[in-house]
Amino acid sequence: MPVNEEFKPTIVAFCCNWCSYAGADLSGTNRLQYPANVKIIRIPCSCRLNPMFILRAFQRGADGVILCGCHPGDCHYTTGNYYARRRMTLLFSMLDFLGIERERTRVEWVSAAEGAKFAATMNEFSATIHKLGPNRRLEDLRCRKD
Amino acid sequence: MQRVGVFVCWCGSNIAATVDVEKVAEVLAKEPGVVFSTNYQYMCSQAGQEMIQESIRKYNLTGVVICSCSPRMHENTFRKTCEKAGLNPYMVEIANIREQCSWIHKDKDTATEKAIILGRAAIAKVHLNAPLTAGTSPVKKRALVIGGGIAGIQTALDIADAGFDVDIVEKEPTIGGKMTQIDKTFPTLDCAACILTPKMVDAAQNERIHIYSYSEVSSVRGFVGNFKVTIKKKARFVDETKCTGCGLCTEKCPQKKVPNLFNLGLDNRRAIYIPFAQAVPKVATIDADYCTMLKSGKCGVCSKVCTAGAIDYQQKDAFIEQEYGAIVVATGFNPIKLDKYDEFAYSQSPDVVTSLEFERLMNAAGPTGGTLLRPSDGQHPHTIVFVQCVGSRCDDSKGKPYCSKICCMYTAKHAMLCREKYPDTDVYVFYIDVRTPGKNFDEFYRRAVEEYGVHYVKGMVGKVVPENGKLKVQASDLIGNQQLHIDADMVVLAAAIEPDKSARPLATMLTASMDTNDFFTEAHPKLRPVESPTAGIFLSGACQGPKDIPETVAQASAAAAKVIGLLNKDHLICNPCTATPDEMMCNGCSSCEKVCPYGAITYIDKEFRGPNRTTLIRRVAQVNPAVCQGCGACTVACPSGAMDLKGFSNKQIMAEVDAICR
Amino acid sequence: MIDTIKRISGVNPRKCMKCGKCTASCPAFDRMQFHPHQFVDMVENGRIDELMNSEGIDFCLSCFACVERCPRNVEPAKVIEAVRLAVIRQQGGAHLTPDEIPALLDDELPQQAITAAFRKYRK
Amino acid sequence: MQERLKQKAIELLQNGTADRILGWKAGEFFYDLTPAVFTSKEQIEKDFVFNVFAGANLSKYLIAESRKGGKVAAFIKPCDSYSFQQLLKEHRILRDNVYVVGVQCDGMCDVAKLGCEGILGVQEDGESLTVDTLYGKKTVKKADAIADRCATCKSKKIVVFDELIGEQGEETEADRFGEVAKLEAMTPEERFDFWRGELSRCIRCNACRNVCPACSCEKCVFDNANSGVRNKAAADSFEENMFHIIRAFHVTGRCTDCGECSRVCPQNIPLHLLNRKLIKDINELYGPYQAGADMDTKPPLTNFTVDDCEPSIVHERGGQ
Amino acid sequence: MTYSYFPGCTLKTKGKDLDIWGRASAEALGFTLEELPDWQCCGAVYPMARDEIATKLSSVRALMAAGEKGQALVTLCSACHHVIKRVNNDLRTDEAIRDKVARYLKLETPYAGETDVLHYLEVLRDKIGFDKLKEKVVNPLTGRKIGAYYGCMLLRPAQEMGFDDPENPTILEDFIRAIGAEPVIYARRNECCGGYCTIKDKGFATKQVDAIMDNAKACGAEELITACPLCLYNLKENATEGLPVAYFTELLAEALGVKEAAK
Repeated sequence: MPVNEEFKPTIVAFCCNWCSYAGADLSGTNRLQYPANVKIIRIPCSCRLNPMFILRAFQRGADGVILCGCHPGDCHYTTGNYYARRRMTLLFSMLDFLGIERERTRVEWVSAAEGAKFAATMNEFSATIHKLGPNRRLEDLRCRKD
Repeated sequence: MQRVGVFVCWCGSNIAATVDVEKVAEVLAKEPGVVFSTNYQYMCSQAGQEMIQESIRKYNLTGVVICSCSPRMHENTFRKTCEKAGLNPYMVEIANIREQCSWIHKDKDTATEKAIILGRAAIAKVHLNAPLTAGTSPVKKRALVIGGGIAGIQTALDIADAGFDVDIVEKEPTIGGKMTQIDKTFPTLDCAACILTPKMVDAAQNERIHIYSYSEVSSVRGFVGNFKVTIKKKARFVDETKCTGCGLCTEKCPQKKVPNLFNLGLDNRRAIYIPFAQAVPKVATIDADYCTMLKSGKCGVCSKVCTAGAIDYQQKDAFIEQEYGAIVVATGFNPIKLDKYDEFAYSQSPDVVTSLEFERLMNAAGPTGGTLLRPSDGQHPHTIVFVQCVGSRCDDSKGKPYCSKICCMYTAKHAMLCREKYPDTDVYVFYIDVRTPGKNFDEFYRRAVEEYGVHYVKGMVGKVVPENGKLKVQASDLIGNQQLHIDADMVVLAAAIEPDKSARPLATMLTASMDTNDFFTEAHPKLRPVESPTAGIFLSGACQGPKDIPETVAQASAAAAKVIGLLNKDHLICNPCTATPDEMMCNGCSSCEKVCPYGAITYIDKEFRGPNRTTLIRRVAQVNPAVCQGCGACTVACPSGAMDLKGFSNKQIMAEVDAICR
Repeated sequence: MIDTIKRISGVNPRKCMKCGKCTASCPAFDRMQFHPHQFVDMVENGRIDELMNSEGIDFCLSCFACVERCPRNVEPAKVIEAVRLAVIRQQGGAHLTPDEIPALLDDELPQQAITAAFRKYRK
Repeated sequence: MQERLKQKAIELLQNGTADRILGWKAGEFFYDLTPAVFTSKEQIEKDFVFNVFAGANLSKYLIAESRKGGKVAAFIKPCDSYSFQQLLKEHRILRDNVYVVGVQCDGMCDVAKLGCEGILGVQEDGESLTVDTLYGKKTVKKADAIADRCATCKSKKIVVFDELIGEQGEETEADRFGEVAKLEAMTPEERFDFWRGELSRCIRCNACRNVCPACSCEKCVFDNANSGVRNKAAADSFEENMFHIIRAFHVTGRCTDCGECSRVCPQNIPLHLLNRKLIKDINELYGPYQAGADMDTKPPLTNFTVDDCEPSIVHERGGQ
Repeated sequence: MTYSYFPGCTLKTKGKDLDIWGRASAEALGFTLEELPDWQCCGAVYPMARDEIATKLSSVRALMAAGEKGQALVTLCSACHHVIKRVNNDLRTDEAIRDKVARYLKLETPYAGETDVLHYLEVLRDKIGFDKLKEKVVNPLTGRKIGAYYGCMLLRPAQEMGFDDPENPTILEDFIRAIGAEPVIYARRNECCGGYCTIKDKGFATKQVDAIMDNAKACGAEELITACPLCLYNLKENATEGLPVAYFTELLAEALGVKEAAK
């Protein structure tokens, strides 16, 4: 990537349908801004997020992936986010273990009432990814380029 | 390959002002499989919908992508539109280019570019959509109402009236709620008990209504039409079926020093009690915290005097399982605690009271028999100061951010009643704003000022100093630009109201969402005000937000109407986006079963053909689509990827990922 | 000037809901021409000059009753302090000179009072 | 030991306990033992082998063998028994059709650690090994040749069996996580370089997957057109990582840490470290859990507590 | 336990009784107040303006000096406590102020409010415990009806001071109970005494003090205690007909028997 070209990270936000997608809608309704490079994919519940989807996103060029779901205890399906929480913890830990920047992945609980939190989270996450620069390591892991 | 039609909505200027809708339609037209792409001012309008339908017929569309507002707004609208044109409703995908694009971006190029990507993702997904047909599930024709205040009672009566069985679960020993403690109601000044107690009796006598008093909901499973609820009947140490409500025990009990919570601790009752004369059910309850028999095993007076033999010291909490088609939440409100606002000296002087305490002091059944007397010395007060907005309308760090809505009116009522009954009293009301929207409300307030001579002062009280039997009130009069110093006999605080503490754990059980103040959120603030976003959960009364009695009753009946509409159906259309296992790949490992919150997954041993005419018996998962709610937990728990979710399949989500990251 | 006041005070006057609890709490009410809620309102509406020239802006006792009791967390005391500072900085307008001090002192007066007086009344 | 096993195998066939025996026979090289099914006394006498190179985990084969009708007897070492029980827990093996002969194990050897070339044969002789090479005989201490995974063996206990040959063992106190901890202590850059060095050697032979008892899906996601990650051979570098990451994640909470993946890797990639990292995390974050140790404990990924740590712990727990 | 101690200007001169008996009692209670070397006056008034940096520096120096010793900073004078606690809070929460201070003081690592600021009373309540204090009392002040006068500085703004409930504080009452006397609760104990105006407008100060005294008397107080030299001066000098006023440390020393021993 040429240094002079402005880096526009690609960020995929998986949002559960009941809380976080509604929270994202609310931040829109309240006209709270966050960067356009955040694109939301609606899933029924945070527990629907297969780790493979995250890897796929990185494979296809995402620079950051964030999962937003209902707050623990408030899952529309009662327990989904608890499973998601464990799964994501272990996945993030493993990516960290492989030397992938741990800031590239994140989980945030956003309720349907937290439009402001959604926007703030996305601004913050986007800034973090911007600081990290493009995601290279996952791609570089195998091929020695030096 | 699907034949996809793309419809880009302007939403007037809501989208079109920041997204170049024409360009979006143009670019998306070039996506693979797109045979038609257009834009229009209001896709959700009659004309817009007709345009979609025409295009489906004309271009033989097999998939439709609508770039518009959030799917939470109009996904159903557009699904129905397409269904009428012969397209399976699940062949429709929405790209959310309003809430998640035009409304959050200012730069038109950026927003347009993003809208195109969101459109692409939807197109990529719709290519992998499959027509889905919803199944049905039966509806249990019984409703549960949680909370037996005026809201719960009204809802239950209306539902029962329509011919359905209703259970009311009330945590107190009697139904009636806060309204039982209120003396008179605004703006008519009729007696609260006179209009409430007949309704309580109606509820008790209605053969379709069953009241679980002194009970709580302890667990909720299931889903709309098929809730399975466990109700905990707390031990009241009195056999309800035997107790006649004669009240002898409540007179003979030697433990006399129990704060009477019905009168907010302004007087005492016995350890065995009936909250008030018109209680429903009129059954005694033993307060285990104070009963000497329960605490030390010595006494037993109530048991001796009870001719019905109703006292049962061995009684234990009982658990009842019941099935319901719908659940109504009517958990109501409470005034907040005032220890954070001691500039008003609430904890320092008994003559500083809350408005609800003032109701009891005015009430004929209250601690003073209806004569207004100061709690400190039993003297008749001559100067009374009312303070509005105590803990309401605050910065988050200082109290509740919302207006409690009912205080302006009940304070006008209190002030008016004081002046009417005791013309020798001086009454001051310190207000920030007087808020009286409602039928005959402002007229009522004006009467308090004009006819009854209540001193309304625009300003606030800063400090109350109890001294020599007086309450020295220091306040501002903003219109008169002066600081007032009033020697008052009583100060009445209009405490903010907040949702009952039982609401939060209940919301978790019901998976019904709440706002940051613990009020239940409605499915739509304007169009679906009595439904929770969780299907089958309805909201009645102040659990949804501060409300006065007429509004509560109106909402209670509205919730009942919604419940009746639901219970009238024999079957509910299920969500067709359910999990579905690929039997060929299923390992039968039980991982999916373990994470399913609905018990929708079972296993069967199934015979499969192997190579060379052999057969193989394998254990494979089965999903009951009527029970599956489509969360997708199983799909990720499945190690082999045999489990997939219709409507949100692995391939569909990955196609969206690919389109976004492209 | 409005912006200066807002900046150095860190107060957003728009948070005020005009309840008057600050003024109701103020012990120095009688000594001030304008009262705490008016300070907030006048800053919001640009009546800074009037404020700066008013009686008693140096009389705020910094007791923080208005700050503590404001339901909206507006912190009127900070506005008053900012206006007072603006006066001192702009006009060099000290309310107290060292010459005046000895006349005011008695034997028991704590140093604190003098230090405070200097801090509050001059620059 | 080999003779006792042979005798037992013959006995089980003859007394009708089983009609097939799952054991080992020599592969291409004598130290390259591979699983084999025997149906007759003659076959057993001729081919059955058991020695310090019988590392192969037989449990996975029982998924298919237990469904073939009739009864199969299998020799199961302690670490195999964990895999066996894990597969039972997942309803993969039909227990009724298997007769399990637990075999005491004192650790298997790694031929590379003998430090000899031109090896013709090895004799086990108590605590030492006599290696017969092209260049003569040599004696090696068994302890020096023990395979890495056996040096940090988690348990000598056979958790499920119908009968035992040798002694029942106990869970050990061995520290399996030393290497993982060493990696954890590195900076992300160092870890990244480490893994880049290791994973860049992968040739995608699928040996790790094929040998893994947890990787026993009816159809592997990498072979499944609908999974979205199907690939026979890696099309790009990224898919290579995906393969190992996804594989490690798929076996999370199910991997018994038998170490077969690393044993069979022709490129000597320490794949087991990925699994061990996850096991370590699970133990630390959700309480000790050993896959296959029992039939009842809920696997960590299909379980939760309401006060589980948040994923942000990965950022917060510090370290490098 | 040893704490860094910031006496402040007044405690070295007019407010000696607050200081002397505070230190003596500390020894009796088993903690040491180690006076900061070269402390400078805190300024007596907290500079509220966000662009006032220089006036905050002396507090920062004191805070850093305590921090270097790894000790919490204890104060006795209400005004010092108020100023230092709030400056510390500024440095903890306001990045702009933190950076400016670092530039003024040429700090390599900015000071970010790491030092704990404790009032002497907080040490008694949270570190020693009033129960423990009660055990050490040798001359319980039985039968004395004492009103606590809090004033403004200790309590407000509560969000920053975190000292006690600003409208219904109990720490001094608990203290009074611990030394064996009977606390008298009166509403004006947290109302301003007008001390800052005592130089400018004696009449005003008198009006404030009289209201406080009247309220305390009406509620049955026979004497008052305070932690603020200026309040003490004001309550004593400007009251029309006042109650006796003492520093709380004086009574503490009396109850602990320290005062007697000193005689």
